[in-house]
Amino acid sequence: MAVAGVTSRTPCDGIGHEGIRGMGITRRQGLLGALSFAAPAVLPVMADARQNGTTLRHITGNTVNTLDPTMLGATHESFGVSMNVYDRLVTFGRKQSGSIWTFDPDIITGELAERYEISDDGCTITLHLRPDATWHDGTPVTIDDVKWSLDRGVSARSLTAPQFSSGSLTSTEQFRVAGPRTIEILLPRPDRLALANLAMPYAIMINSRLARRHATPDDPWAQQWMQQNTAAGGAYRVERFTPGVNIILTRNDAWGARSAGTSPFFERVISQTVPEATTRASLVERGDADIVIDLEAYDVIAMMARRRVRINSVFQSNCFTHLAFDTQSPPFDNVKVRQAIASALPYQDMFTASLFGRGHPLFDAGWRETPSDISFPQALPLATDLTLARQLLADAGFPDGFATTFSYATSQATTAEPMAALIQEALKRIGIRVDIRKLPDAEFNTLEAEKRLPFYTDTAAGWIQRTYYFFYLYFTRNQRWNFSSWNSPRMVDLTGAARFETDRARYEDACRKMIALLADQVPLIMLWQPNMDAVTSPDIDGFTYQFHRQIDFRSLRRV
Amino acid sequence: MPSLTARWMSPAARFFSHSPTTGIAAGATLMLAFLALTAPWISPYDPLASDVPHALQAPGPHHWFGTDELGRDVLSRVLAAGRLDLAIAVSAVGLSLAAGVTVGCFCGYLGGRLDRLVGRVVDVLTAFPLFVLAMALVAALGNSVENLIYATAIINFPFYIRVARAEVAARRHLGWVEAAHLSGNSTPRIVISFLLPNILPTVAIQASLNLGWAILNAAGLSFLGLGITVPTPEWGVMVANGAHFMSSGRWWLVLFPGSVLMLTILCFNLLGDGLRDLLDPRTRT
Amino acid sequence: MSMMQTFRRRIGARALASLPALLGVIVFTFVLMRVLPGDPAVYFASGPNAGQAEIDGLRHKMGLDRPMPIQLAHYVAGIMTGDLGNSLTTGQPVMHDIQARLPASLELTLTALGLSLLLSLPLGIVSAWYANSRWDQCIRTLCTICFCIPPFVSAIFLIYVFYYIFGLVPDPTGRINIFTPLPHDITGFLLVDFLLTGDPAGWREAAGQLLLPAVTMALFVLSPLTRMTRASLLTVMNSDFIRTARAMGLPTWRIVTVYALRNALSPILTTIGIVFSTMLGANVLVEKVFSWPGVASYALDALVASDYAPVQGFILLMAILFIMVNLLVDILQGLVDPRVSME
Amino acid sequence: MMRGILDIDALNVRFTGRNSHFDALRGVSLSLEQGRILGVVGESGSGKSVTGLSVMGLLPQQASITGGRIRFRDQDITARTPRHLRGASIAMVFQNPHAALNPTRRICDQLSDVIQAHESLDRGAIRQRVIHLLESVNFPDVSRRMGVYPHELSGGLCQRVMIAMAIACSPSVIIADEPTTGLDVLTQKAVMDLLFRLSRERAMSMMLITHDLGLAAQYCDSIAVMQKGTVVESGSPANIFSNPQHAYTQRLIEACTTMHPAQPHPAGKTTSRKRRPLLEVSNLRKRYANGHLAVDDVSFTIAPGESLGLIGESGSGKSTLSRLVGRLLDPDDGAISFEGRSIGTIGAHDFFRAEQRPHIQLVFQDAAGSLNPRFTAFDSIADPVRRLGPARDPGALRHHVEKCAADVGLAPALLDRYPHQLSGGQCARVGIARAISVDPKLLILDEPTAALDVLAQSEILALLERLRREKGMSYLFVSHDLHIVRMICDRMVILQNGKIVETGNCEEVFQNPRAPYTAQLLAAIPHFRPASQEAAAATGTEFAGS
Repeated sequence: MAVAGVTSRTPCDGIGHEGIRGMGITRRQGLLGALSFAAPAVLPVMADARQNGTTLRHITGNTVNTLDPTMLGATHESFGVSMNVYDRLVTFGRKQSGSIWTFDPDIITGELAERYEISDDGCTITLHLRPDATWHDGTPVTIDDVKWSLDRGVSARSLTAPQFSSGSLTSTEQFRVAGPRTIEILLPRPDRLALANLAMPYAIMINSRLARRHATPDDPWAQQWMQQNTAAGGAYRVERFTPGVNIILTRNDAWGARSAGTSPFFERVISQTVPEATTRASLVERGDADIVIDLEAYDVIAMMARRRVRINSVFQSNCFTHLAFDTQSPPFDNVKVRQAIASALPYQDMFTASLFGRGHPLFDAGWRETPSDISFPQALPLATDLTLARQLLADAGFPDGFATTFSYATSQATTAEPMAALIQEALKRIGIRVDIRKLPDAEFNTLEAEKRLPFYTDTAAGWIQRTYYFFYLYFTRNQRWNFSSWNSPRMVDLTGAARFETDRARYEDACRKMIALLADQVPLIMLWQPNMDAVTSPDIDGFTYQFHRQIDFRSLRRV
Repeated sequence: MPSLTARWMSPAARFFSHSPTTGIAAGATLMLAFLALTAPWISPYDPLASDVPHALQAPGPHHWFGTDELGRDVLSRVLAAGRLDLAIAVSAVGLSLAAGVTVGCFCGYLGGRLDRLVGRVVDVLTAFPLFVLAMALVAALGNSVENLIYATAIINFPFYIRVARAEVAARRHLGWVEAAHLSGNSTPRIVISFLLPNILPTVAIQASLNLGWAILNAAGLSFLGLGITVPTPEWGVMVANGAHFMSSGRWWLVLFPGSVLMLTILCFNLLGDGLRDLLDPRTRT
Repeated sequence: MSMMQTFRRRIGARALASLPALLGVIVFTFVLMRVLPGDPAVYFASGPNAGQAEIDGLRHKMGLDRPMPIQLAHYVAGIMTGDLGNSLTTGQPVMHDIQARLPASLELTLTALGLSLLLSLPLGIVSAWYANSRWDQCIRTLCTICFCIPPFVSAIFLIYVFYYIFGLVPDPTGRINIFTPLPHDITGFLLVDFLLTGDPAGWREAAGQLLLPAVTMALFVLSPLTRMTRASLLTVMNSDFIRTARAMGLPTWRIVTVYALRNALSPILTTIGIVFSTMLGANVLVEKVFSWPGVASYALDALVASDYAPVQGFILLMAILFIMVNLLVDILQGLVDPRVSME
Repeated sequence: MMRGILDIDALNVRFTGRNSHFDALRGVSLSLEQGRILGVVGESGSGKSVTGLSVMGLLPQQASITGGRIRFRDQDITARTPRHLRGASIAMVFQNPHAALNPTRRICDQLSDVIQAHESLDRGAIRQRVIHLLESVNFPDVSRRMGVYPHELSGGLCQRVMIAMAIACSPSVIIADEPTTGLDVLTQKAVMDLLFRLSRERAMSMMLITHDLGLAAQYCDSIAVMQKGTVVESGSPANIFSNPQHAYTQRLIEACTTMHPAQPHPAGKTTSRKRRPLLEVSNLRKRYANGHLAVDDVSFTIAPGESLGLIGESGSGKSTLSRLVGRLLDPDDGAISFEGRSIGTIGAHDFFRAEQRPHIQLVFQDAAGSLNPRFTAFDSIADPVRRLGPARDPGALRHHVEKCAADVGLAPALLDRYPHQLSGGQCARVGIARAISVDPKLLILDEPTAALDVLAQSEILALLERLRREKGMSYLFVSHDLHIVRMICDRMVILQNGKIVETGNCEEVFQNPRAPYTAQLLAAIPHFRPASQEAAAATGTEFAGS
């Protein structure tokens, strides 16, 4: 079985990793540093008596803005909540490396579906529902609900339809009820992304009878109603939802009781918005919060030294931070200019200054011509060589350099600012004058989408780690996620060939060529994969890094 | 009765002697201005030069104020930032002062329909929550130094109109203004060479208080990520960024720029108070 | 009474006179939001495969494809019917969001103002009574220093010391501990609602949460209020009628309270009005740091996201509040100073 | 020295600045006897008010008593005047009654406050006392108007309330500090008569502080003349007038007799009404935006070289009229013609370029306030020359300005000073020099001496008289003081509520006033006659009643 991963940036943002973080203030603030020395000594003063063992308090800088993850503009956090509140037909497995759990992109198991089969020609996926699944209101899940949910995905004006199309799921005819608990998904071609798409946050299964009661002629798919209400059957139900402030979830015991189910540990989950990163750090360190996943690197380092919390660090394997060029306009349409810049950057300094080394570098690879494996993102052979850089720049026809701008979004300032300063300084050495622009997120996203930024940094995350798909999404076609607007016929050929290639060796060969081409042409410079640092109370166990980079409360437990 | 004593002292002597705080503030302001002007020559290092291997060093003999996360010398950056911050404050306040006072003077003097119209516009401007307006303006114009100046100037503008208008309206029926008419002065001339010099001291108080406020405003915007872009050193940005490193004990990154920022605002405020005292010893505030 | 009538007419005239200002605010805000860079449709439709169709769809839904004057007309018409549009960041009608969040901002601002007045009035009186003494110098310097600390710095510092180090106050995560049951929503002001529902524990809880943010804001406005109290009192105390009162042998406390303070109140009231309006707008920073679910942080989030409707709604709300506060100040001025109502 | 009810003995008061000090009083000794009225006379800054404040213990912070003693009855109150004495035993009446009353408190409450501060009475008794007090100061319609606020009352009524407060607790001493300053002529007299009557009726001692020697002579039993912080002379009014010892007193008396002549002043006047009028004002009307009709159908003419006096109390419209004629205000109706040409139609804002501008100049009431604080005396005088006069090079300009200064008796050394460095009289001279620097044909004088001390006043009047003779200017002389007008003017116009009530030759009006209002004004003039003073003091009846 070959499954192609749909990679996805979260819909709401152009910044991937950060989500709509621009709204949050992500800076650690403080005044008298001297006092900070005294802090650890007097730290555990107050324990919150009200916090009991089966309630989880989650703190985040961002907000849940809708309960319907398919809504245009849904935030990152909304996906996180929907993963816990709704069921999808299938889900990814998880694996453990050391003490850290991560999702396993190679294993897809049933969630609301008990099991699934893929036909030999790869064109039919048959899914069988769990017999004892119920919705939150206690009514049984029917196959009509599933059909309606899938139809809604391809029909309603939402984020689901474009997502589904990448898995060749485009029309309602493709979803066929084949029995009281069986549905067939018919594909025109054996698309490696189809099944994985059904594990995405967009592929929620909806209590159609409940939802349809709130549908109107203008809004046949009850999209309006579902923003504030749920028609779900997942592990948690929404107890209280105050947009922008908090959301409280309670455990759905029926979910754990169904066949082969395991009940989540926490009876109640409180997810609260605290925009100030400093406060989030203080809360978790003082034991007032159980889990935080969006802290700044310097806070994490300070916390590591104090050893009062448990820090689950894992580099985000499906994510990369990069420098993108506008390859359609001068001077960056000239490959030598891009190569020159790639040779001039102080990668290690940038990595140290931006992330304090908390991540996985994607520069200084050992290979020169061909990568040894096809995992992606992987380190590329980029290294600092000023002589070479000057030579390349001269060859490109810019012996005296040129002037350009370097942009980043406000929400990324903490990591992008040191990087920008170093880039400006480094490029000045080879004669390129860089003007730094910090743009509000909305403006940055607009300019990025309209391909009007000559040189900028951003972070991208794909929901499924498939080498082919990363190249297909990020380096081909004139679309939003081709950050560099790169138009390389060779890359188009390679990805086109790889998409439906079933022979493993030939697929891997194509992937190697794509990686080598990227390393040579540098339409964008991949820098590193930042860490996710999930900071929890010492007694919280079971944190799993998920492809959607939010918390799966179902796997957490207090020990 | 205070006028009795007032008459016995020269204004300058009173200025420096009526309160030692004013004298100190004046001295400190001059010192700050001097440091800002000579910053490029007295800075020990290039404020923009990074030295990542020597990042985050505590204050010591080589770097008196320590180094930041890119290994830049904090002292040099504080000095360079002072230059920029004072320039921002002075030009923003200068701009709004020039424009506001001109408009305010003519409105106050002429009165009538124009005055009412301008009064309305001022009402509209002051009905805005100022900080949010500044945020919106910087967001709309883009966060460059010039735009920060424009935004600060625009939100200060109505206050100068108000002050100038009130001051002029209070004087327009005074004998010497009527006398100026009798002497054959045209209206613009009366406004510019008679009224303007007389209301300037009052405006100067407002300006000196505003200078501090402008710097505070820039710092607040920087905190929200709408301030000056890196790597240009600016106090507000330095405080906001430096605060990151507090929890890990890198206090020098926030302490030095923070103290200088506060000190500067304090000086401007004390100076404004001093000016006010000088002009009206009865209503010191 | 005819005096009451003139009074009422005055208020009516003031309210009427502020209408053009209100209209100006609406138009100005509308235009300002439209010149903001960043296309909200692009921002919100930036899904993985969201193409031009999705962007255009959203743009149409938001009415951004129509000409500006028509958009403005729609907007104004909406305001008339109490419709301020929908927020894209929270997915709620702006009116609903503001209704939900305004009490939080008002409660914080009013508490801060109250705290500040509790401090600044006595300080100002002491300062004026012992003008130019060492006490006076100390108070003035202290106030000036408070004014010089950016509120975000003092907020973080207060949290650091009182929450992180000493744990004296509850965690700075909003209006109430998440585990405390909320009172029935009567006024939206937690302190009031807890009182009405007779829940002293809840009241203490809410007051504890309110303390630090209120103190942060109170410190920031301490300076203007104290200064104005001092200046105004000083002016009054130098005036002839205070000398008369002293010459007539009136007791000191009576001179301070009945004669001096009452007459000094007028400029102090004006300052309170200005300070209140400023606080409502300037508490963006404080609300942000304390995760306070108020309108200012709401507007900031929306601004960064180019979400027009909430920002417009917020500014409109501020303008209305500003006008109302001015009216209130006017009324109070008339009450404290009989000369005002006679104009 | 005789022991009186209040004795001030060799009192020294010093004002201390940070780097300087100034002795306001140097060895002042005064004695106030039971039931008598002591006049303390002197120019502003002579220390007479400081003396009063010292007694009350109300000296400003920066002032302190550095020597001497104040004794009330047998009690030494030098260091501090106990609160139970203030108001109860020694009361004070201040100038400017509007400012001296609490604007936000009803007058009955203010009176109650005073009574409450010293006596424990129940509400009803206090109310009774308040009503009684107000009645005794002839406050009209007491029961209805006792609840009003000070701003709803005229200055005269406010001063009555002030006096009622002063006598509320039946003090034995009243210190009246310039009680009539800022009041109209008619009110002035009424207030002084009231104080005099109360003092006599209640056998209160009174210290009357005034700059007006004539006033003091009229009402006081004895007079002390102060100059620069010392008492230069004291005695009975008759003695002082008949036999002044000190040079300063002599000058005061001289000025006083000029100002209050028993006989018509034989000023050399030239009445020339043969030629066509220089200025002709007809049916002038001006209504302000607030609806107040300030000038109502006023017509008069001024012949070349003639001096016309414009008399009226404050609010009678005389200042408005002078500004209309001076083309600083636009009339609503009526015509102004100058040398036969209409100038009323030229807008005030455009009149600066009219050819008549140099010919019509104005001298303002508040001499110091009419000078730009940022201009030196030289600049002030030179400004109209630069704008209106023929072009002159700097040397010629300097020469011209110095000549104007010499004309008004201003020393050339003073030309480089700023207004705050000049005395009131000097400021007035600069103001006059500025007006005459462009050789106007018509000079409008808007109470040019109202803000000046007696001595300066008489000097300025003499100067104006001389200038008119020398330069042949016409005067429109605005004043509330009949005597001054009589000295300067040929004819006078009497204005009441914006309307002319009487016009005529000065002497005729004086001898035979036709309008009752004019007669009232004439009666209110402080009529100082040293000879008759003794009799008045002895009987104490002549001035009783108001």
